[in-house]
Amino acid sequence: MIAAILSLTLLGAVLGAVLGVANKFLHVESSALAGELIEMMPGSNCGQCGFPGCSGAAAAIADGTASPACCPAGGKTLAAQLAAKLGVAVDLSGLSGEGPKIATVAEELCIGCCRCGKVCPTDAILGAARQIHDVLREACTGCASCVEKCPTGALVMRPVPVTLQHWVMPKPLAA
Amino acid sequence: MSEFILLLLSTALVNNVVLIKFLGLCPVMGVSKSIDSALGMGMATTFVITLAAGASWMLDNWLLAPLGLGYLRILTFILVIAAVVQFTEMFVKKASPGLYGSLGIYLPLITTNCAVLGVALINVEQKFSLFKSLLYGFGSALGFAVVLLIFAGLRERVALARVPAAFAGAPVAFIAISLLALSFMGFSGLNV
Amino acid sequence: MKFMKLFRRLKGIGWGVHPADHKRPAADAPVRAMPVSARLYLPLQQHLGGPARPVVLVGQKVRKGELLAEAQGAVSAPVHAPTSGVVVAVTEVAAPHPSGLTLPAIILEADGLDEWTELRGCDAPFALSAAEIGRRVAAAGVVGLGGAAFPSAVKLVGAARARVAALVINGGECEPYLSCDDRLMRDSAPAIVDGIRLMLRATGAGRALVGIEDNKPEAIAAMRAAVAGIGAVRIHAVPARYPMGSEKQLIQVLTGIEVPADGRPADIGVIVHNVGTALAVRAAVREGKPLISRLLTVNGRCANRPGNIEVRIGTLAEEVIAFAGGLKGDGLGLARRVIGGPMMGVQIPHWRVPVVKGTSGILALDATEVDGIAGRETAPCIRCGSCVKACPMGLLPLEMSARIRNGAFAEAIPFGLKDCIACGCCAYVCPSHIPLVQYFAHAKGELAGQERDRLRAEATKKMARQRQERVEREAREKAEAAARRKAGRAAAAGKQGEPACFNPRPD
Amino acid sequence: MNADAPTGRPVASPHAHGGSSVGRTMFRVQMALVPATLYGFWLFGWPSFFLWLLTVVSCLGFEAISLKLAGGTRIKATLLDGSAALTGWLLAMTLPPWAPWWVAPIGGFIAIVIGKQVFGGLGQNVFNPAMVARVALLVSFPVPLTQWVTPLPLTALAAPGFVDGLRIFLTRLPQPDAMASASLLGYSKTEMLRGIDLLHSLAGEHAPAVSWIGARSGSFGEPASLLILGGGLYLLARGVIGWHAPLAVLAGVAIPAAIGHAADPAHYLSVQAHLLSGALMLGAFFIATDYVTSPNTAAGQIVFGLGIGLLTWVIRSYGGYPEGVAFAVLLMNALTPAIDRFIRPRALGRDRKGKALDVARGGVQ
Repeated sequence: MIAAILSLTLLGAVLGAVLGVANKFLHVESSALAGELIEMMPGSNCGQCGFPGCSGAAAAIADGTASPACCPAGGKTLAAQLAAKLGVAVDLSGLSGEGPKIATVAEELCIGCCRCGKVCPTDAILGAARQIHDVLREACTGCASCVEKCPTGALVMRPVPVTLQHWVMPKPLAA
Repeated sequence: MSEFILLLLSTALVNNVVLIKFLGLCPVMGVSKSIDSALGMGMATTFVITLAAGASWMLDNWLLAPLGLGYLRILTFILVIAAVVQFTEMFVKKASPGLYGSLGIYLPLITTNCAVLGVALINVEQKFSLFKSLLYGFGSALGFAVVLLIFAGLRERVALARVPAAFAGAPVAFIAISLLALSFMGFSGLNV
Repeated sequence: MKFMKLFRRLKGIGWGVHPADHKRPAADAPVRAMPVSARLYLPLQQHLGGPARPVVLVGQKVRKGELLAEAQGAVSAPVHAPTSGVVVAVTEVAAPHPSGLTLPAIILEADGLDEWTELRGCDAPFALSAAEIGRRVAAAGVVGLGGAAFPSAVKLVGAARARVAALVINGGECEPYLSCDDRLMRDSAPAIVDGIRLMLRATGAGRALVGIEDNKPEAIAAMRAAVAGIGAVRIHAVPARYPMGSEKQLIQVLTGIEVPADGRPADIGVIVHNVGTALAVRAAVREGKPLISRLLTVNGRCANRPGNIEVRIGTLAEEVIAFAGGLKGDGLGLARRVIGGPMMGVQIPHWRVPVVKGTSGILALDATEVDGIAGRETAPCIRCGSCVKACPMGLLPLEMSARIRNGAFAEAIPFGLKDCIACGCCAYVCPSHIPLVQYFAHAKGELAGQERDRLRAEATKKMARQRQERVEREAREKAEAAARRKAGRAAAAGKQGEPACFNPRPD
Repeated sequence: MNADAPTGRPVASPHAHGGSSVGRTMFRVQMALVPATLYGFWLFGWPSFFLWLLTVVSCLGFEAISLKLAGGTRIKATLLDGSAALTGWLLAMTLPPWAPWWVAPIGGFIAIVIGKQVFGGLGQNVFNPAMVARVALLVSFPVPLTQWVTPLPLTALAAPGFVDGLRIFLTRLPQPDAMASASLLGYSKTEMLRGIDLLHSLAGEHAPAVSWIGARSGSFGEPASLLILGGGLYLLARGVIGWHAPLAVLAGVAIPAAIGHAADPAHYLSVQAHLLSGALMLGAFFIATDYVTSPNTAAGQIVFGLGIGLLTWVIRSYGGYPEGVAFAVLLMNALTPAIDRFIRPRALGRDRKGKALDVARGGVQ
């Protein structure tokens, strides 16, 4: 009995000591996953995902409460990158349905009130007071924040037009 | 010398732990989705099994048997195995964070890989010498790693196949490994 | 070592395919020159690189050879008027592209006079400096006429800078059905050789190797006769094996050296030009003539009179076919319209697309020509490895397509997706009729789109950060202004801290 | 749209095709099997014909049922491509010619359903279906699968006629003792286990002869090794198969066999005996060259073939089973994905590891 207790204690102590020493030499700082994810997010803090800004979404994705596909601005590409980073499979079908959209100004409706530009997270809307505004196609993330601010409904989300440069050969029909 | 080679071959191929003894099926099914992680898992398990086989032999012959504590065998073996696995986990985390991530939960679960405990117990049962125990452990682990690697390759290919919905996922993996077991039966009765 | 060499010789060229070439009788028929059409449609981007910028106004009268649009950017080429007439519109026209999308173009209405503008030729072109030759070639809008349409001057100047040792002239014309290069070599060999010598002068290269497939004996004979006595230019008959006319393959066969992946031929001291380009270079330098017409092949089992036709750039394919002799049964049995060759050409949805500088052929193919055996449908891959054997780049087409089918585009890259030259050998030999090239084109497009998205996301991030800085700066300024107001209450009515409206991009 | 038909969906190049098809390939393989099969019919009589027929038919039947269950749309086209029939044909070639009738449907089920359709059908399987069935049958029913008969040519007086053949096939009449025989490999293994070495056993009067084409017992396709070889050469000439895998298989067996036999003829069979016995020729030219389950590169096929040959020799010489081709094929099938992964063709402009060639290596002078 005593031999058993003693030997188990001894064994436990020796193994514990060995592991303790090993831990000293092999210690690794835990990686700041959320931080890396924040770097990957669009950073426009548009809030479409329902989280308070990109860092909130990144934290939620990192601890698994949000899907990597939750960012509409990042689209399919970002979702795939995040999923690869996390090593998880993600259902991209919800995102692949329609192409990205950007805001466009209906010139006949714009009254030049400047309200849209104040909320644009990327300063993609140009225009001075009482002048018809315009959206910079390259800068618009498609967050649609401006649409609800527009008093005349001049801002509409439209699919990005397909050009020869952006055209992709369709996937062959499955055999 | 030829005796040792024979022992190594027979433990690795003829009496393969996974396909003939059906030990350690859990990680074989779990970590065989890609050849890379299978390679890492194979190496980690080889390390653990070999080390655990030696450590448990020492424990059994130098501590438990002299003190008549044979009834503590399973308990102490698990303790030793857990410690080795812990050590391996730390090492992998340090040496290859990518591999650490891809092995995930299966790395600490090597502790409960029945092949590890099984090999340690068989060693005691067979009354092998220390060197033979190590060899037996290494041979078994080699067999485990080889099967894991082959099976990972098969699964990578099956993942690209248009498997009928009813068989997709685990079912087709089990069928594939059963066919692999069938082919390993060709080694049965192998006798030099 | 010697044994290996012998072995390799016995084995021959391992890669590629040997399709039935269908070059004759079109190649043997004499060239026909097509009269100028009533309207010419001149896309601003007929070349690789940036589109040209129009320099004419609607309603402006231009003469043949006058500049319509100037090059824009480092890699670009100008567009010239193929005949005299009036610019009637600058608008969008259908592109020679499977999507059926449009691209900006100038529409020119011919006045029927076809009178040249003033041309600035040169009687002693070999006295010109290399840079001057480059300038003249650039001004003439010469691009690679083999199909890729890369601005030739950019290549010549780059080659001079990289001090290339040899010029490889591509007379391979490995695409089946096409015979325009063959025809050019038969009819204008001395002029081509003159063009080659001008290119040697422009690049500073010591010698030129002309590779011609051995299924064109007449062209080889004509070219050999033309180079007699010119030591720097040598004619090599190369085995007729598709894709012999591909840059990297031709260089390997002629020089025995491989172009490194991700690299350019200039990296190993070679540049490649097409025989047609050599002719265009000669016209540009000696006569000052811009590239306004080209020779192209009309062929295919549906074409009434296959042959080679001299066509002004901007002519609609529809009109070219009508001039050539029309389609059999008025297009009955037509399965596919193709611009270029059958192996790498593009399918077009209708014939109303203009001939551009890179158009080497117009094909009207019936179903048996397209499918090998009519009515074949795609079957599962049987991993026969035919595609692996056929691939001239040494890639694994079957592994790539299996992954792309599952949507894992990036996983296809380690199997060579980025090295794929889309030559079509794999799909040509596939017994399961899998459209491998289409899988690759799809994946390349999707990956390019992802890369664009990534760059865009980065740009967005930068802009968001700039905005945040601006908002903070404005808040700070506002606070400071408020503080100032507080300090000097007397001047309260003075100025406002906030700008009249946002002006986020003062530049 | 104008008069010419609209093209609809965009398609990529090439707009031409070489004209090869799965059906044509399978047909050529079947043609290559015809001489050996006819010879087998002549040698083993009607029962062997019934066995062959039922095996092929059950493979086709199970293929049709599986496709139907899987909701396939191209059932007829798939059946007509000949792959299922070929699987059945190859399986029949490896069975004992007078095997009882139920071997055929069970074998067909294992080959087609478990070996192939479960993985998704044509092109998706990882193991050779015919060899899966062959091994599963051997392991499950060792007795009927190792009962050989002495060849009794159709023209011989004692040969069973059509009706008698059917009766033998269906009811498993007790065979006359004189008919029972052993294959060379089975015989030598049994004798060896009894402690009689090869020098003595092969000299015995019941020893099966080693002959190139002669009438000898064995599986349906075994005696016709030379005809199989001829069929294989036909496939080589037509470019249906490459030389790498078959040659490697034969070398993989012949080299160790030559060394072993030279060192100890009492325990190791001769090269000739190895090459002509079992299903080696069939394995080398028709099984190891199976597109789906073998590596795609020439170098990979050489490794694959050598592996099959070596494993076959090891199992035959040291293992518990007298024949090893089927096991060896399955083992190497399992290794094929790994071989394909580690042996890849070198891309133009890259080294073997896939890194771009160095520009500074020197260019054209």
